Amino acid sequence: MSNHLLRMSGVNKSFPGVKALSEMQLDLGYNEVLALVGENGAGKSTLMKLLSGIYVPDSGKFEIDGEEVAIAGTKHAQELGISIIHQEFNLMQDLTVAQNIYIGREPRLGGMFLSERRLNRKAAFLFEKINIDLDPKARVGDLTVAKQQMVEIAKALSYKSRILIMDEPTAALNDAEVATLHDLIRNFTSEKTGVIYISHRMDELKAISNRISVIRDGEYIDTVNTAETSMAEVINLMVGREISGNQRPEAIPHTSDVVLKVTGLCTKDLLDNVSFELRKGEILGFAGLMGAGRTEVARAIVGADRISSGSIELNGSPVTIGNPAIAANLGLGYLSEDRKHLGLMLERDVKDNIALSSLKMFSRMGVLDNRAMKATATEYIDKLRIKTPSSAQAAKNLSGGNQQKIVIAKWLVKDCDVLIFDEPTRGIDVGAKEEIYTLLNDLAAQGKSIIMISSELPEVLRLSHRIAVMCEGRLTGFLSNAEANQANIMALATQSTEDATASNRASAQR
Amino acid sequence: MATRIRASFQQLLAFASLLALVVFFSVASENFYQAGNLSNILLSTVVTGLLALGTTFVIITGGIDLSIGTGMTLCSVMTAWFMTQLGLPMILGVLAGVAFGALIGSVNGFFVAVLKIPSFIATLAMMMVAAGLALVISGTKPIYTNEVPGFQKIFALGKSIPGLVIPNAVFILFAAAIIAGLILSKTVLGRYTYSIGSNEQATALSGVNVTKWTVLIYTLAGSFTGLAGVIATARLNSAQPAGGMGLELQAIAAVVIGGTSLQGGKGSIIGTVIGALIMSVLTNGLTLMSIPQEWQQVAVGVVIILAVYLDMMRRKKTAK
Amino acid sequence: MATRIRASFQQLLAFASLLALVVFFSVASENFYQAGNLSNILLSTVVTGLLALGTTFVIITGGIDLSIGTGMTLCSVMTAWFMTQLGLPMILGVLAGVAFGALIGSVNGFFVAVLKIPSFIATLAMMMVAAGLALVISGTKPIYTNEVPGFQKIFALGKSIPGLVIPNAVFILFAAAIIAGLILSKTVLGRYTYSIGSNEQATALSGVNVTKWTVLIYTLAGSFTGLAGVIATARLNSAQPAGGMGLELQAIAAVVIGGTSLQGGKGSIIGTVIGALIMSVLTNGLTLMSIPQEWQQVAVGVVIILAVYLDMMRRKKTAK
Amino acid sequence: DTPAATQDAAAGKKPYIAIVSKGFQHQFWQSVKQGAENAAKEFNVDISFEGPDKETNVSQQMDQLNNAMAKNPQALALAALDSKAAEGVLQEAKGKNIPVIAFDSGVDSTVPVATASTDNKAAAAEAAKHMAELLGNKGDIAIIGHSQTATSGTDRRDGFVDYLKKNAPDIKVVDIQYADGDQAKSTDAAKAIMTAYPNLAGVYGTNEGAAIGVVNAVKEAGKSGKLIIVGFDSGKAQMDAIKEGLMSGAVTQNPVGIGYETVKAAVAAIKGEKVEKVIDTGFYWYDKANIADPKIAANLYE
Ligand SMILES: Nc1ncnc2c1ncn2[C@@H]1O[C@H](COP(=O)(O)OP(=O)(O)OP(=O)(O)O)[C@@H](O)[C@H]1O
Ligand SMILES: Nc1ncnc2c1ncn2[C@@H]1O[C@H](COP(=O)(O)OP(=O)(O)OP(=O)(O)O)[C@@H](O)[C@H]1O
Ligand SMILES: [Mg+2]
Ligand SMILES: [Mg+2]
Repeated sequence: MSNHLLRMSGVNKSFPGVKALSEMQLDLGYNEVLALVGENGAGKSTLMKLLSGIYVPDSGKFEIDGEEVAIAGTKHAQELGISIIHQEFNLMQDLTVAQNIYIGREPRLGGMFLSERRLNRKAAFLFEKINIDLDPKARVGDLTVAKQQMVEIAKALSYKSRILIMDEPTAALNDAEVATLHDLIRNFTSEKTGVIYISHRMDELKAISNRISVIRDGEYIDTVNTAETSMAEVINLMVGREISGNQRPEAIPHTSDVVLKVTGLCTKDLLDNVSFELRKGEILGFAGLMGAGRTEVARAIVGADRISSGSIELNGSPVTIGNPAIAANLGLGYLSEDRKHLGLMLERDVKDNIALSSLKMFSRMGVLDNRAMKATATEYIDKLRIKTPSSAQAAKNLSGGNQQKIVIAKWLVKDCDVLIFDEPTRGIDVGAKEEIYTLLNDLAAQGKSIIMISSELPEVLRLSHRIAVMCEGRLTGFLSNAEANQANIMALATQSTEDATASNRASAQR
Repeated sequence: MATRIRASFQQLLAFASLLALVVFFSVASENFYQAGNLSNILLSTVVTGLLALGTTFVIITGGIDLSIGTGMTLCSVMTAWFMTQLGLPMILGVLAGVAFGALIGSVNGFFVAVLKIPSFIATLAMMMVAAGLALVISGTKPIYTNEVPGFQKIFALGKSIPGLVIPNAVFILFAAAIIAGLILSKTVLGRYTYSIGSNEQATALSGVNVTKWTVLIYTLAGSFTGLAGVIATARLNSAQPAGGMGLELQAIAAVVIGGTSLQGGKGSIIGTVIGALIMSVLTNGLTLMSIPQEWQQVAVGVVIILAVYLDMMRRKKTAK
Repeated sequence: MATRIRASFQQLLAFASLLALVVFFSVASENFYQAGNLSNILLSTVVTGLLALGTTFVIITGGIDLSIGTGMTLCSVMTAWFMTQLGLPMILGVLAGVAFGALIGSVNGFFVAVLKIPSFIATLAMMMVAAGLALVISGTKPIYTNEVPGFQKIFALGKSIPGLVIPNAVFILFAAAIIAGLILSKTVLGRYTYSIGSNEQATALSGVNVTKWTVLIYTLAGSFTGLAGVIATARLNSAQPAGGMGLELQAIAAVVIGGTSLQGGKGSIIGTVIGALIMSVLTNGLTLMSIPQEWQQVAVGVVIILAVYLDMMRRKKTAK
Repeated sequence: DTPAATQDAAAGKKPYIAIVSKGFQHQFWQSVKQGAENAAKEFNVDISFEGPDKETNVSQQMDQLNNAMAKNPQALALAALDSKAAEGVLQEAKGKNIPVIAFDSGVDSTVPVATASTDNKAAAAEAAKHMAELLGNKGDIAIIGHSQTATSGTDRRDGFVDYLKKNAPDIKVVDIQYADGDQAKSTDAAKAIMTAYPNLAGVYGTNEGAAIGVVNAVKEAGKSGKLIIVGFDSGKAQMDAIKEGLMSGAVTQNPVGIGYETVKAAVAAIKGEKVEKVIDTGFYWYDKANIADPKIAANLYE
């Protein structure tokens, strides 16, 4: 028997105008978690799509247990024991969680008939076994991004596969969920199985992987043993340069003007009396567990969702924001956490996506200035180091991280006074993250105000002047950067209603 | 559980729309709420209803089927042709008619799933081809089936349940609806119908043979078209080779009024049945009120908008 | 640059389809390739072509407009009514006709964008309402405009360019196509048309007032319907209050043959013009070949499938 | 000889006559076509026969007219949906010396050299006359029309209604609904009217589809024999209904004759012979009593 579960070599793959992989190689051992890292657009997802039968390689050799295989399609890959969690969701929004997980493998009552009861029981059993909190009967479309990610994970684990590929499974998860996922992975790995794990979150590589393979610009760089290597070295291999910076920002002086004042914001579903102020030049971080309502706050402020009560003041004067267009006119921009559904026009080119919010800027009397649009797009492609053959490439052909950069560029082009970034670095590599942090800092320094929602606590701590913490639709506290740390943020983020009412009662009695 | 309750509540409310119309017309015209007239309404629902059943599947996959109107006409011609020219016994003729519908559906499915032609355009082309073939095969003449003993009685106008004025065609519609409902909610085919409509790519990536199932779904839909053709032939005791065009829009309207989303992924058979009934109650009621026909068209248009809008408002409320 | 070349290559190939048909019919019928007949073809393209122009916008937003056929009829009736009953001078009558089309479009837009009713169902309802109103307003009789001096000549059959047998209506179509093309490719409205079709939610969250722009897009589309109504009136020197139903499917077929995707987000005006020409060349050529009419229908259906399929194959190749 | 005919003789081809009718899908038009083809064979000419999908589709007919002209016919035969709309093409034909023959309800223009037609209004009045007789000049009746805009539809309605107004004022037309000549739609409409007016004494259907729809409605409602039904055109189902006594009778035109006479006149015109300005192809009332009469039977089609 071979000592490699999976081995590939000499893999090439080109797209029109892009050589995504050249002479790529990789090997995965038994009972191993192999981390695969690289900058945005390095070719990680492409490699995994070759492995799971979605793309056909131009050339290359694939071996499983030392035997050469030619992967003929997704179904064949499944039969070979390969299952994959894609970087982008592949879920049926209208079906339930259980229906999604067992699509194509439904328990039947003989012949064509389905047994919904057995299906739900099977799913419930699976969730119990892998210790995930999901309702088998919930409609997937009603779930948050994080819960949907959990569905994807459960689905991948439900296959009795030997090679599990996870393409940025944690991009939408917070630390607690990441820990759960790591437990799942540890339970999964055995003498017969292995995991390929793609992530841009360097901190978790240490925790989960045995070895780390680094690729850059479609080429294989090196594989290192995790235990023997520092993250700085990995990053160096990845981006080919040092990444500096771990400074934490100072608080913004209280004398700075209040730009945005939100008072008593409530929504029918979740938000309960959310009030806060945002000062000029301030970066206000929003922390909280999945489903705490941070996204909902953002959507309510820009008018994407209806509010049931509460008021918003902009620069001291009350405003009514019925839809995001009004918000944008008032200089209030919102970058959504779900780039595929709510952020990008996948079929349109990079230029159109970047210019979408600012067409007024690029037009005179309704007539567009395409040249100016192109110039601006090119400028941001350089500035954010977006990896694309040209500004005329369709957004869908870009790697996930580069797509995210387009969405960010869109809001940087539009000159807003208040920007709400919801998970802005989702899927962005460490190097580019630093660049985006610098950009955000620059914006704040120019006097723009920023709300930054992030599930990565280090990121929140790294950037925010002040941190607002939410739990179950309520704001449970504010921390200045100086006083904030992971522990006290988590404490506030888990202060559920009972605790709060208890403490309220206590304070009322006092 | 919660979703199931919510779903049936919604249908209850669509049903309320229908009831509201019934009450309105009962008040507006004394002749409306009478056994004979209600049976008329049911009978006039049968063909559109059957077409709507089939197309519900197609619409839930996110597709559309414009070929059902003239496809029904072609099936009607074929049924009559099988029985009279080919001399098939009645029951075989009926089966052949249904099978021919399935064939039309499978060709549609082939275009959509294998050749990846958008369903709108594939079925639009089929609409034209079917209209032409119906005329070609019949020699542009009606084909009469009154020589086929019992055909009209068994498949359309006979009243099998003593004491009830409801003709057999209506029972066939309801039986077909029940079967369609079971297929949609209880079988693998039904599940994949929803799944493909929700996210075709994801379904394919999950290892479901989307091409095969899409062809099957269109084939199933086509067999309802075939059945509609059979019933239409039996009712008129003849196949009328011209016409049928326009029926597809009525059927689609019924499906959408019944709450099935044209985006795909959502829908139900009971909704479609209610939608079809709303359409025929409307036509019948307005005629009973002697509203001039040009105003009837206006009224139907307005009611369609209203029905769909109210349905949407309710959904929003119940979804909250 | 590369994409631009690729895009024009695609259109070149769609154009090649058209040329292939022209060559085929020229060989098959000596009467085909003659100035007079080519001018007939162009003239018979005008109304469908204008309708297709407007609906291209709607389809690129991911919507559909079924109301253009009978909507055109209603606009025709209104134009004639404005000129003869209201006594408006010709040019005002024409403008009022176009404006009425815009009004129909804006109502569609309101239903779709404000009330969020699926465009298929909103415009299906409008289709019925318009058909009814055209009959109501005209009293079910044609309204003749031969008392309006110069109307037919200027807006339809006059030949303004000496030596050319091409009637004015054709020039109006081409002028409208150029304007539509410019709007689609060079203006903010055009860009939002694509954006909304690509991802409506993302467009809205990008701070674009999707509701407003959708209404505007439908209004623009409606004004092409209005113009089509005006030209139809001028050509026949009368408004024919019945009919128009079915034209919408022809127009949509032209748009899709021209490479515009019903999923939204993609499409071009030049494609639509070529698509419309393919449809009318086909009808004309088959008639000249004296193919029986029922077979013509079959042939048109087959050609639609072929044209769309070949177009898709080419796209795939050029995309590779 | 007309110039067109000379050209043709030189080319050594059969003369070609383009026929543009009001429809092609329905039995009536197919019978006209049949008659035209019979004549074409007899006189050794080529013909083409075309009509719009629906009798409301005026612009489609205009395109067909243009296409017909593009084929350089030696003669043109036309049943115009709208005479005024067709005037331009008629003038073009006149300019090119192509003789025009009008048929069916005729063409309201000076261009046609002959018209082979039936007077729809007079034919409808004949139906009304029989209806009035059968009802004893009183009672409520309804009409199922096939079109509220096409002239064949409006003439058959108006001729009927006008006759009753003048000659049987006690017969009241309580409702008129239109069902595009579609049998199923006509059936549903007739049933609804019968429900709304339980005392209805008679129904008139203005074409084959409408008449059969009425017959179906009466059958389905179990009111066979309780209503007087008169119809228009023929067709197997209608003839059966008349034989069985379900229907009192119907008026038939002579579609085969129309087609035949049209081509015959066109051939004469091409040859430069004199043609009669008006060729009345006539109409007949037929009922159970005279349906087998050879003179009548010749005008009926199955
Ligand atoms: N379908 C496609 N057509 C054209 N180019 C593509 C396509 N898919 C990927 N690419 C290109 O291939 C390169 C590698 O992309 P890939 O998605 O594999 O990157 P990645 O390493 O997963 O990046 P990220 O970390 O951003 O997810 C990128 O330059 C991308 O633009
Ligand atoms: N489309 C939806 N339909 C129904 N409920 C939803 C929807 N989106 C979110 N929710 C619910 O709203 C609540 C708040 O979700 P929200 O996305 O605002 O949380 P968040 O703090 O941003 O967390 P996340 O990290 O998941 O983005 C959750 O309980 C979730 O279940
Ligand atoms: Mg990736
Ligand atoms: Mg969120």
